[in-house]
Amino acid sequence: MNWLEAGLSWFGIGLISLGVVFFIAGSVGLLRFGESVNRLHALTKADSMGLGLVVIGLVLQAPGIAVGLKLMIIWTLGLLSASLVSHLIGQSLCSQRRDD
Amino acid sequence: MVLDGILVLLILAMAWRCVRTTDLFEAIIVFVGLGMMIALVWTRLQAPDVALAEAAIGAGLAGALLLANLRQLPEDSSAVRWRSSWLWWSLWGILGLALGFAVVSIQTTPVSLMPLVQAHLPESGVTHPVTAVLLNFRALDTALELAVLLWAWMAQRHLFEGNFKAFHSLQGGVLKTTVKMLFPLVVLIAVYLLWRGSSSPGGAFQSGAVLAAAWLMLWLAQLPGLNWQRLSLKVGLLGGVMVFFWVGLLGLFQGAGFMGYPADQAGGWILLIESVAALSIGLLLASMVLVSMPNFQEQSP
Amino acid sequence: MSVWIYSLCALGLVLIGLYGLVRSHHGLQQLLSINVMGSGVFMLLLALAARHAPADAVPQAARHAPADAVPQALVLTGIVVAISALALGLALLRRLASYDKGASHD
Amino acid sequence: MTEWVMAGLVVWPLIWGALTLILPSRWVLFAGALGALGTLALGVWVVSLPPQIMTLGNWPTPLGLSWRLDGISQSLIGLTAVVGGLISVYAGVDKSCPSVFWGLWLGAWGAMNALFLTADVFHFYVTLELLTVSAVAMVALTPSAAATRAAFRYLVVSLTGSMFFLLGVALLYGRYGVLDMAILSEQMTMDWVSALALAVMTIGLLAKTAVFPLHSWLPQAHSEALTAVSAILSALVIKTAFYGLMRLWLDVFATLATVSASMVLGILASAAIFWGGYQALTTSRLKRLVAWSTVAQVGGLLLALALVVQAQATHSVQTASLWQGLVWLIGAHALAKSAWFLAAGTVQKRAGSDYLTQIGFAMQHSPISVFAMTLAVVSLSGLPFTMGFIGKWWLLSLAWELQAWLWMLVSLLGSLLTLAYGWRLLNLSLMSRVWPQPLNPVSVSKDWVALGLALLAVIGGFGSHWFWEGI
Amino acid sequence: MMLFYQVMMGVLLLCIVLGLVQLVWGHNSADRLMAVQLLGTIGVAILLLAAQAYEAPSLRDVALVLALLAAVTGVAFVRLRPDKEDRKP
Repeated sequence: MNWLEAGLSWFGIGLISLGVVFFIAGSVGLLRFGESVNRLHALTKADSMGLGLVVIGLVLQAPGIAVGLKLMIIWTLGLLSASLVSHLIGQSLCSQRRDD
Repeated sequence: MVLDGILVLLILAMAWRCVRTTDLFEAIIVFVGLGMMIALVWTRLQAPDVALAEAAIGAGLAGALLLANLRQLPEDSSAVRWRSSWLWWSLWGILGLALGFAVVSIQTTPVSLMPLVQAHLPESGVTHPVTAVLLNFRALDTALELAVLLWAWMAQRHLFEGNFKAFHSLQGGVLKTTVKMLFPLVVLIAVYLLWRGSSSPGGAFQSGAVLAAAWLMLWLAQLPGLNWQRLSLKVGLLGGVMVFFWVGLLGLFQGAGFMGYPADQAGGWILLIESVAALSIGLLLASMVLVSMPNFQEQSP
Repeated sequence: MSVWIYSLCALGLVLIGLYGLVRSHHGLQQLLSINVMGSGVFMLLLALAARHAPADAVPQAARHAPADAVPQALVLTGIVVAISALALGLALLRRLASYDKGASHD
Repeated sequence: MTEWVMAGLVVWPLIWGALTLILPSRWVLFAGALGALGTLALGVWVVSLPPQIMTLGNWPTPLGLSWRLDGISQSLIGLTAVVGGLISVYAGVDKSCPSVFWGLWLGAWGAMNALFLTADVFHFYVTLELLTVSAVAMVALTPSAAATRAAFRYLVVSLTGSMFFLLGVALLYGRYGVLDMAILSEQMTMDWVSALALAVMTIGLLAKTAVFPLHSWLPQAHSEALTAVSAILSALVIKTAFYGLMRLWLDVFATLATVSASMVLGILASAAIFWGGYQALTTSRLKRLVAWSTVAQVGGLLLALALVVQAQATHSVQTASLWQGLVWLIGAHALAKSAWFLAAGTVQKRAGSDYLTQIGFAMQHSPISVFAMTLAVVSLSGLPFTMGFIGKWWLLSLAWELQAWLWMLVSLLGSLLTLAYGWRLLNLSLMSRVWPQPLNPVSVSKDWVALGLALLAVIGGFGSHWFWEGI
Repeated sequence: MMLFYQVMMGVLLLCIVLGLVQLVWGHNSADRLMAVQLLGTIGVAILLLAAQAYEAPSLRDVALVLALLAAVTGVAFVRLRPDKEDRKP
């Protein structure tokens, strides 16, 4: 079973690295994109994909079911919060645009 | 080590920005970000209880409270003006230097109360040292801290009398649905934190702050929340202080000293106090934030 | 070693808070400055508490020798006090703003 | 029984204060009266108890909190009870006191009792904060922009002061690893960290006591507040921070308190005496005058502290009971100042104006209040047969023994200044040419409360055997 | 393994620096909101990594609370930010 564990651990490392890459992309996007709506796009990518990949990577190495569950709850919260906030920001951006 | 360095530089930069910027909205946002970073520092300093509280308060409720008030404040307002003379700045510099020396020289003498805390931990009724200190060894501190919260609420309530205004807001089914999904989860997390408190980081205050966030969320989504006129709610606001003091007096009656518990019952009493206190803290914090909201109106029964 | 860095950071926060208190032109920012200063003091307390337990040098040892619990309890108390004071200060500012508005309408 | 009394001192006012929140409004006054009465009784009772240390929750001392009942705390709790009780009567008669006053005032009272009792530096901070929150809110009870601004200013200064104090607590804990005052006092050694802790804690408390360079919040806050609140703040709340200074300089940091450190205190005190006196001589408003005189008298108290510190550092005088002199001065000031504020408030209400030029007629028609003011001024300036006289006498003789001629001169000049601005006020009631003006009806019982406090300040002078026995 | 987690945390901290730039020099309040939201999420990720790296399970609770409160403040910020679209009626 040792190779399985090692494989899982390497897989986890890969996922976490990928997640961090998403975070980098999100941050850079937030800085570089020209318009607020585009920046919103970058942000949500970082939020949902970055955190999600990191969480999955960590779940693979989690010491127990409970910890895994907690990690999933955190991810769910992150997802909900990201979608909610970006929805609201988008809405207010739209209404702002209508006003102009 | 490098990580610590980056974190510290980040924090100092944010603090500087927070006090220097002329845009109040930016100051508040930076303050919230600062709270998040400081929560990270607390975890680095092995204080997860404080990190929990900071994440809930510094990075959460304080931001909501500040923003709720910001909308109602004029642009140029009522600062306390100080005459900042060269004398003041030299004092500032001297204080900085002196503190620097003190901080450097203090490192060499590690002393603490921790051995005593650990020696008496088995008698305290809980297994988590921070909870033992908060609710048993230094219980009166915590009781008076609840009193500070209650009295601040009292003062705030008086100041806000008849000060409500209406504003129109964003609408959206998404928000409502999400909040309806989130609410039970949040309450569950609050209960979990409370329950964890006796054996590991967590406890009444963190749990109360999360509860407050739950009620705040309900209000933000314009869902029916709490009816602030109800007597039971008002009793709930007072509950923390009251129960704490009554249990304290009961300890005196049973010969365990004021604010003490008989050793075999300590765990139960602490759990009772923590539950009531968490509810009180949640209600007080939520009501403090809500009453500052621009269109909050107390529902009549 | 990391305790060192955080002690100095605490020092910096206290000084920045004081600076902001004197220099800021809005009551709200003064309240923020006081809170920044408070964070500095809390950080000093916790950094001192963590002196025995280096955070990442030996994680196993760190688990067995937890950081001092007393300063943590003190800081928790302090955080509650700080948010209460913040709420009170904001309420005062709001009251003041409503007076000023009334004065300008009259 | 003793433990119940001590616990009651804190729990009783806080519980009744909290209950005022949920009681229907017509019951609030009742609850407030009950809370005040009970606290008064307990506060007087505690004076008769033997001095002792009470550990909370029966935990050994450096681990748990402890309360210390000794001469200083007993007399200050008793003083707070008497002055606070009489001010409560005034507030009960006063129609302009909103019902939330009772909750706040009982909270402040409980906080003060806890503050006098505690022997733990961090717990001292918590009680200071509870007191700050209630005191600031009490200032803001006056529905005016000026009062709210004063309250905000008070809050900012006070919070900053608390933060400085907490910084000192952090340094002390880092250096000695305990928070108990008695143990800290034993272990105190002269080094960099301790000296800095003393410095920052003193700065914090000086700001809260409103000593000269940090005083500017006081005149506003104390003069804009409701009359009962002004009296509470000037007579009692200021004293709590001063009590903290006493504990720090005479007990916790006694090893560090050198002559040169006492010189710093003395210089600040002299500046406060002269600046406060000058402002009181030139201000054009009644309550401002009384508030500025508080600034000056806080300077007087600090001067006394500086002398005691000097005596302690040089060991030139018998020092064991010097605290009695300080407590006596605090008591004299609290009684006289509360009487003066209450009388001034009554006159102000009657005249419907706060300007000295417009209150002459009202002064002439409130003889009781004017009498109370006269007694207060006499006591504050240290003229014979009052508490103030005995305090001043003690202060001057201490200065004589220490050969501190400069401080003696300052103290005497302070008395002269007090007389001067007191005369400036009292003279208004003697002027023959005042414009008759309509007066607002104000209950005479308010005058009597002020007179009662002023009479206590005089009668106390006759009951001075306690004082001289101790010295 | 430890080193890997630490490097990851370091990179995430650098991301926070980028977010901070946006926070300070953002064009409007929406940008700042996004930046603070990003800060919250990165904070959660760092906490989770730290919990794994230093075997400190309580950090997961901190991450949980941070994620939760970030959601609440995010919503509160959007609803309350002072911008021209919420003109008083």
